[in-house]
Amino acid sequence: MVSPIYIVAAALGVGFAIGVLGKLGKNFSGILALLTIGFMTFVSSEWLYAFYVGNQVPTYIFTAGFKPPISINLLMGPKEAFLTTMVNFIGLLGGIYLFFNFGRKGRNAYVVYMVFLMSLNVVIMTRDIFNLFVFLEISAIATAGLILIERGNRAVGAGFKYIIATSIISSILLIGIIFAYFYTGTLNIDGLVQAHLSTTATGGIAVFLIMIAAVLEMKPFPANGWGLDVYEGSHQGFSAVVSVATATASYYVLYKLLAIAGPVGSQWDYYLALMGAVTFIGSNLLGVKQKFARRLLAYSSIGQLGLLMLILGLRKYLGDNLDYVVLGILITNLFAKTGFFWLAGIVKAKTLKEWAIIRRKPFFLFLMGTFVFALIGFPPFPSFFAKWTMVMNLARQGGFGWIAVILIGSFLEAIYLFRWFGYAVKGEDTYKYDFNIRWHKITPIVILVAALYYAGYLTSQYTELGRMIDFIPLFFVLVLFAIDFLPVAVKNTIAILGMGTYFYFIYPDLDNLRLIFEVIFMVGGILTLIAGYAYKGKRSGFYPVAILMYAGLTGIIQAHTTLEFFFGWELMTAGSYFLIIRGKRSMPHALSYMLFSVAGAYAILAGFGIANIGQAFPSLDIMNNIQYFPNWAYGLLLIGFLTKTASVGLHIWLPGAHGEAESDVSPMVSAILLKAGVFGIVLALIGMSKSDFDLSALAYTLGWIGALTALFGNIGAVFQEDAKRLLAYSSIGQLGYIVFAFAIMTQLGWLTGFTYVINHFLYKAVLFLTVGAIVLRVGTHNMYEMGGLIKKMPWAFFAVLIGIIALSGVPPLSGFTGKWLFYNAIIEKGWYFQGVIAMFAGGIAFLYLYRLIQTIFLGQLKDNHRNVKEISIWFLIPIYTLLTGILVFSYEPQWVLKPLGNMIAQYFPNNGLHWEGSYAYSHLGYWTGAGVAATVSVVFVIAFILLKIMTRKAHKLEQFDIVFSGERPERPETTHIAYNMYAGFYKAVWPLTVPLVERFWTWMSDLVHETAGFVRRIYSGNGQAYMLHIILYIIILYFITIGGNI
Amino acid sequence: MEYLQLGRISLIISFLLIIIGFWGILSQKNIIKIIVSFTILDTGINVLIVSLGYLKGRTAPIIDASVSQGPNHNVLNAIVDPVPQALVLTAIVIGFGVTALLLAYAMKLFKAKRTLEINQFNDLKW
Amino acid sequence: MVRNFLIGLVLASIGFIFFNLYNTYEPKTELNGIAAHYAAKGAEEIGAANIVTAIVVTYRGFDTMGEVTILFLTASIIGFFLKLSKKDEAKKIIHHGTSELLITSAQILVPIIFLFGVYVFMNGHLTPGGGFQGGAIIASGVALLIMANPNRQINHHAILWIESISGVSFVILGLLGIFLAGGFLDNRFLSLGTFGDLFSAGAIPLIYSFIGLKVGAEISNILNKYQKSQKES
Amino acid sequence: MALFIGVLVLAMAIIAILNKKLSIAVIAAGVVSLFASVLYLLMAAPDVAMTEAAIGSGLSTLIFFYVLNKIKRYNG
Repeated sequence: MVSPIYIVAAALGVGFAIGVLGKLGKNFSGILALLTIGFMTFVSSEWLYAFYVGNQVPTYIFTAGFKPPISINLLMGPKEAFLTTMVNFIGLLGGIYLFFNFGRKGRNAYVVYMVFLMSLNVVIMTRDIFNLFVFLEISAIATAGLILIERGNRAVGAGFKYIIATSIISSILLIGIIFAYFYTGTLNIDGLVQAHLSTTATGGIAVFLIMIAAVLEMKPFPANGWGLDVYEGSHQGFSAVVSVATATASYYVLYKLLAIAGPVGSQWDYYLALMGAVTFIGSNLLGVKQKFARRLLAYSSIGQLGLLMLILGLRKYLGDNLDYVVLGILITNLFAKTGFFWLAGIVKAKTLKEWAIIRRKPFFLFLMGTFVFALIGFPPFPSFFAKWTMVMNLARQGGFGWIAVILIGSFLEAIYLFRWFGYAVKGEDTYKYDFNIRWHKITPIVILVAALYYAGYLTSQYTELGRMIDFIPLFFVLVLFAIDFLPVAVKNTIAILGMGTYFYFIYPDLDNLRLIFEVIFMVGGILTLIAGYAYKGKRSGFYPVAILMYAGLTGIIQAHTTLEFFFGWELMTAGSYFLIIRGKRSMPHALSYMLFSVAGAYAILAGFGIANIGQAFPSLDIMNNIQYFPNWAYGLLLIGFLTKTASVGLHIWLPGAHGEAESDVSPMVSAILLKAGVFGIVLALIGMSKSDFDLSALAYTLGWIGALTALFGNIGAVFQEDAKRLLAYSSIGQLGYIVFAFAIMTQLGWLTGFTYVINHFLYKAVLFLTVGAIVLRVGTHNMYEMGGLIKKMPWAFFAVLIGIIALSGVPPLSGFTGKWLFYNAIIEKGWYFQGVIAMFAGGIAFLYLYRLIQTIFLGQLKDNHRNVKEISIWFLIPIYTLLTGILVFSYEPQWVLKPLGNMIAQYFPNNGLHWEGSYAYSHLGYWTGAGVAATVSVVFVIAFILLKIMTRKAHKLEQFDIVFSGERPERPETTHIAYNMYAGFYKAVWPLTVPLVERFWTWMSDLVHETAGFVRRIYSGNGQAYMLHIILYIIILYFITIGGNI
Repeated sequence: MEYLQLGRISLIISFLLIIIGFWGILSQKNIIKIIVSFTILDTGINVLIVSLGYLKGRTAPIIDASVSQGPNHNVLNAIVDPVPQALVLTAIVIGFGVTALLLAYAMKLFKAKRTLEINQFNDLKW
Repeated sequence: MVRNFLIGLVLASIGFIFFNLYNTYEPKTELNGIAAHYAAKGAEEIGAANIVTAIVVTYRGFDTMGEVTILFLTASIIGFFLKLSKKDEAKKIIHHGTSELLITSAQILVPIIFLFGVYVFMNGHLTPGGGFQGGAIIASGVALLIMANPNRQINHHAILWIESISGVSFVILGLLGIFLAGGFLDNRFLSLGTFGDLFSAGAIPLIYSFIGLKVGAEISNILNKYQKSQKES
Repeated sequence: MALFIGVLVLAMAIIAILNKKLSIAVIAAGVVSLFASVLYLLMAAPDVAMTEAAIGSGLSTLIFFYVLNKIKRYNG
């Protein structure tokens, strides 16, 4: 082992020597400096490895040959080894990234950079408080110098503000140190800890001054204008290093000094948590209003610092897991934030909107996506596991308020990061300038991304639960990324084969409940993928994200533990987000989808946290046995799942997201994806049915939510001109029925629910596939721009016809099965009022379903559609396969319903259906699928024949066989019968359709933006004002913590 | 006359110097004046450190004949606390470094905008 | 107005904090903690009469290394801050004739000042003063030189070499402490000698000399940079 | 003695802050350092006194004047 003192000796020795050696050339100095940083990295990582292997004990390094407190000593323990390795590693990559930027400033810049990194190492390792002060000063001075590798006045201003602010902070620290020395006679941190300074009144002030200085180094909101300016104003390559390496060191300083303030659970813990929370929420809130990329990164960095401070303050709750949580957050921030800053340095786009240029080079988009998802805490990145562990521990210890704080702050961060990412993926790219790739700049970023994925895998292996997570589907996703250059047919085949094989291997292990959903997810997925053959070219990026969604879906099915479930849930969210944003005008809808999903996921996370209280092992079965706050736990879980099923109030993302998606994506995200929410609701309701607590109020509320969703969804669908949006609203309504049915919590209710689940999957897939295929042919979503397509697309017509019959619930198709069961269940349960609403909603469904046939297929063929062909065969194959499913389910429902009933009987043994052959009996009556179908078919055939006979003499009209009045309307489409078809009806029901909900969410969003816009005015840009903030912060905190009690 | 002890007086002086330093930092608009205020703040802190290490009636921490061989003297009772003095040496040098850097910044700032008013340098805000 | 009131409030609050500190202040009557150890054992362990020097060079030598680093950093940073263009470099500073008196006295005084500086840091372990003071004195000499003739080219290379070699030697002496004695910057790898001699206290005179040279070179360097920056227009 | 120096130091510090003329402010700050070093001597800290006198009041003030001179040159 190389003693860490050689880090110092090497950096200084080489640094001093470069003064003379530097005459050999600038690049020589640079390479020498890089080699030295490499040596530093080697030393620290060697220690880290020794600790990792496990045969190393923490080692003190004594200087001057005396034991502390006589002399200064350094400590190399596992934490120090990890942090120094990270600092040096980032520093090394940063050195490569900035190599030529430094070069322009002459050889001194290399030396300053090297010494800067060395000082951070010492700051991390030292156990002497004055030594800490000295090396903090070194790092501050070096930073103030390196800020100026960026040209321009902004950097100079930022550097000046930085140095005056840090001077004030270090003055405060110095006063604290000298008083601490005065009272204890030692400068050694361990000695100060033992002296219990804060127990005495006077020592309390010294501790206060030391702690507040350490806190101010963490740039707490709102005394952090200077920090923001540094991140924004200096060269992005260097901002990254300051943002992560300095921040890491500052965190550790706070960690070390917190021991002086008192043991775990002392007052200072609480203050830290409070300041961290204010910073975390405050800076993320202000980030929401930010338009400029660099400044936004600055806000995000400071938010992360606040989070670290908050976590440290919550160490009482986290116990032994503190280090794990910090490690997860820190390592994500280290890699992702650094990479993001460096990416910003390459792309050079100023505003967020200008980042649209990044997708000219898709690989860069991949990098950015990785960073965004890592920062927000999506799997498989370390922050995901850290956040999970944190919430679980907080919930177990009763820190519910802190959970809320952390989740709200994270949500605010998600808002701006996803908005930014949305601009990058889909924003208008009308900018003239481009960005160029230089290898020495891109290589460090790629290394960081690789490290990020690997760190994610490694972090997961460190939790007992994470080790169970199946990474095979994710690996498959990565493979698909790697082969993205292949043509679409090849990738489609590989994707289908992959899913099929996976399904083949896992389905024997599933119980019936899971099998139903797994079949919907995987078989449905394969069927919709078949439609992909209709696409030409490469379809870049489609397959990895589609498979990512399916990986998540199968993940939630296969989950045995809550963590696995949540892991799958988040993967599915990420994948579906990417699928949705692929649509042409999807950017805002994808954003709102993502935000609702993230909020929903946080609700689920909190729900799992509460469910986990008092449990020995967090398997998924704990949902059946929630012991504390069951209403909260189930309520939060249900809210989370309801965001995915787009229940009323949480539905506003759905119409746009589904409507604007690509033709074969709409069925994926509608027919298939929505069922994930249903699966969650089913799991929660199973738990509620088994609970010892009385949870009927929750179920009752859920029932109402379902009924209202059915009503509002269907009313919304009526007034759509866009065929796909119509179907999307219809999905909201149908999901409302499903939620309602499950909320009934009886065997019949659940049978209804499952019938609807299967039905909705079948007909919504058929309808979306068909409409999507038609849209591909005619090039518009608007129904009034279609018409008369029946002749051109008879196969499509038949599919839509069957689909809407099944959907509307009229005999003879399976929709009727559902309706019959539904009314039985409602009557049995006695929820008449809700039942009436649902029935009314069912009536409304006819209004819009009729239009699908009437407007698209009947009427006049449009001029420009004269040459359209039948929809693609690749769409027809899955459509007709699904149609077969509908017919089978309609004529032989008992094939499915009987086993379903048996399965549900596990949970609700009473009052099920009673089967005799194909006759089903409830206590209200009986019904037979085949019988009804046969009867109706006979009636239909008779009616059809009669009609044919009666209209024998009908005269066939050609398309232009009409009389023009000689007037030409301004907007011809307004004369179309389908245009604004239900205008009259609208007058009657508008209060129900006025998007009150949307108005509410708009109001919320405006509120957030305006608050942010108002608060951020404190950052006036005046360095003096920033100093005033710092001093005011100190004073206010003094009065809070110590006040007059002296 | 306990309140007129050297240690107490210089403690008060140091506190007042620090407060004057903060006053200048917060109230002066001119960057040079702000830097001057910083040097006063630094001086105040240095005086504070030394006065905390002062023990009444003792000599400098240099062990010469008068200290070690004095009549009933042992070194422990003869010299003032040497540690704060060592710390102040470091603090002074650090202060000098920071001042030099601040002044270099002041020159850069002046070159950028031909003014030394601190409120003119607010390109970065919000 | 609001601003002034706020500042007044802030200052009053700082005053209040200090008042609390003052109120609880009890002057020390005894050396405690590490100070007691240094006073009692310092001379014997380190061999330096000046306890402050013993602390600065050995006990807390690591801090001192940081201190030297700070000066070094400042000089380096100012180096690339105030870098002149080639054109400006060639310019002369217009000055209104330095008086003969100053030039002459500089010529006489500077060598004496240098000698004094060397004396101060060589005797740091015996008398007040040491590397920093000596270095500052040497730098003052350089300042006097520059002032006497603003256009005088100080031998930049000499400064560079002194700076570099003394810095590296300082680090090497520190490392010798690891190999030959108890740890980094331990002065006891040379004999402690007779207490009170010039060549005593182990490596302290050596280390302090290098520190003095280094500090003198760094500060001269900084002054030189500032002087040169006057050329720029 | 200490009291006298203390009053002088504070008076100089206030002059340094209040005086409009930059050169006077800088000199006053230098004098503050100088008196402080006398104070150090009184408090039995000759090492500190030497350092403060050489660096704090000497070299710092010199650098201040370089900058002031530069600024005057621009303005003049």
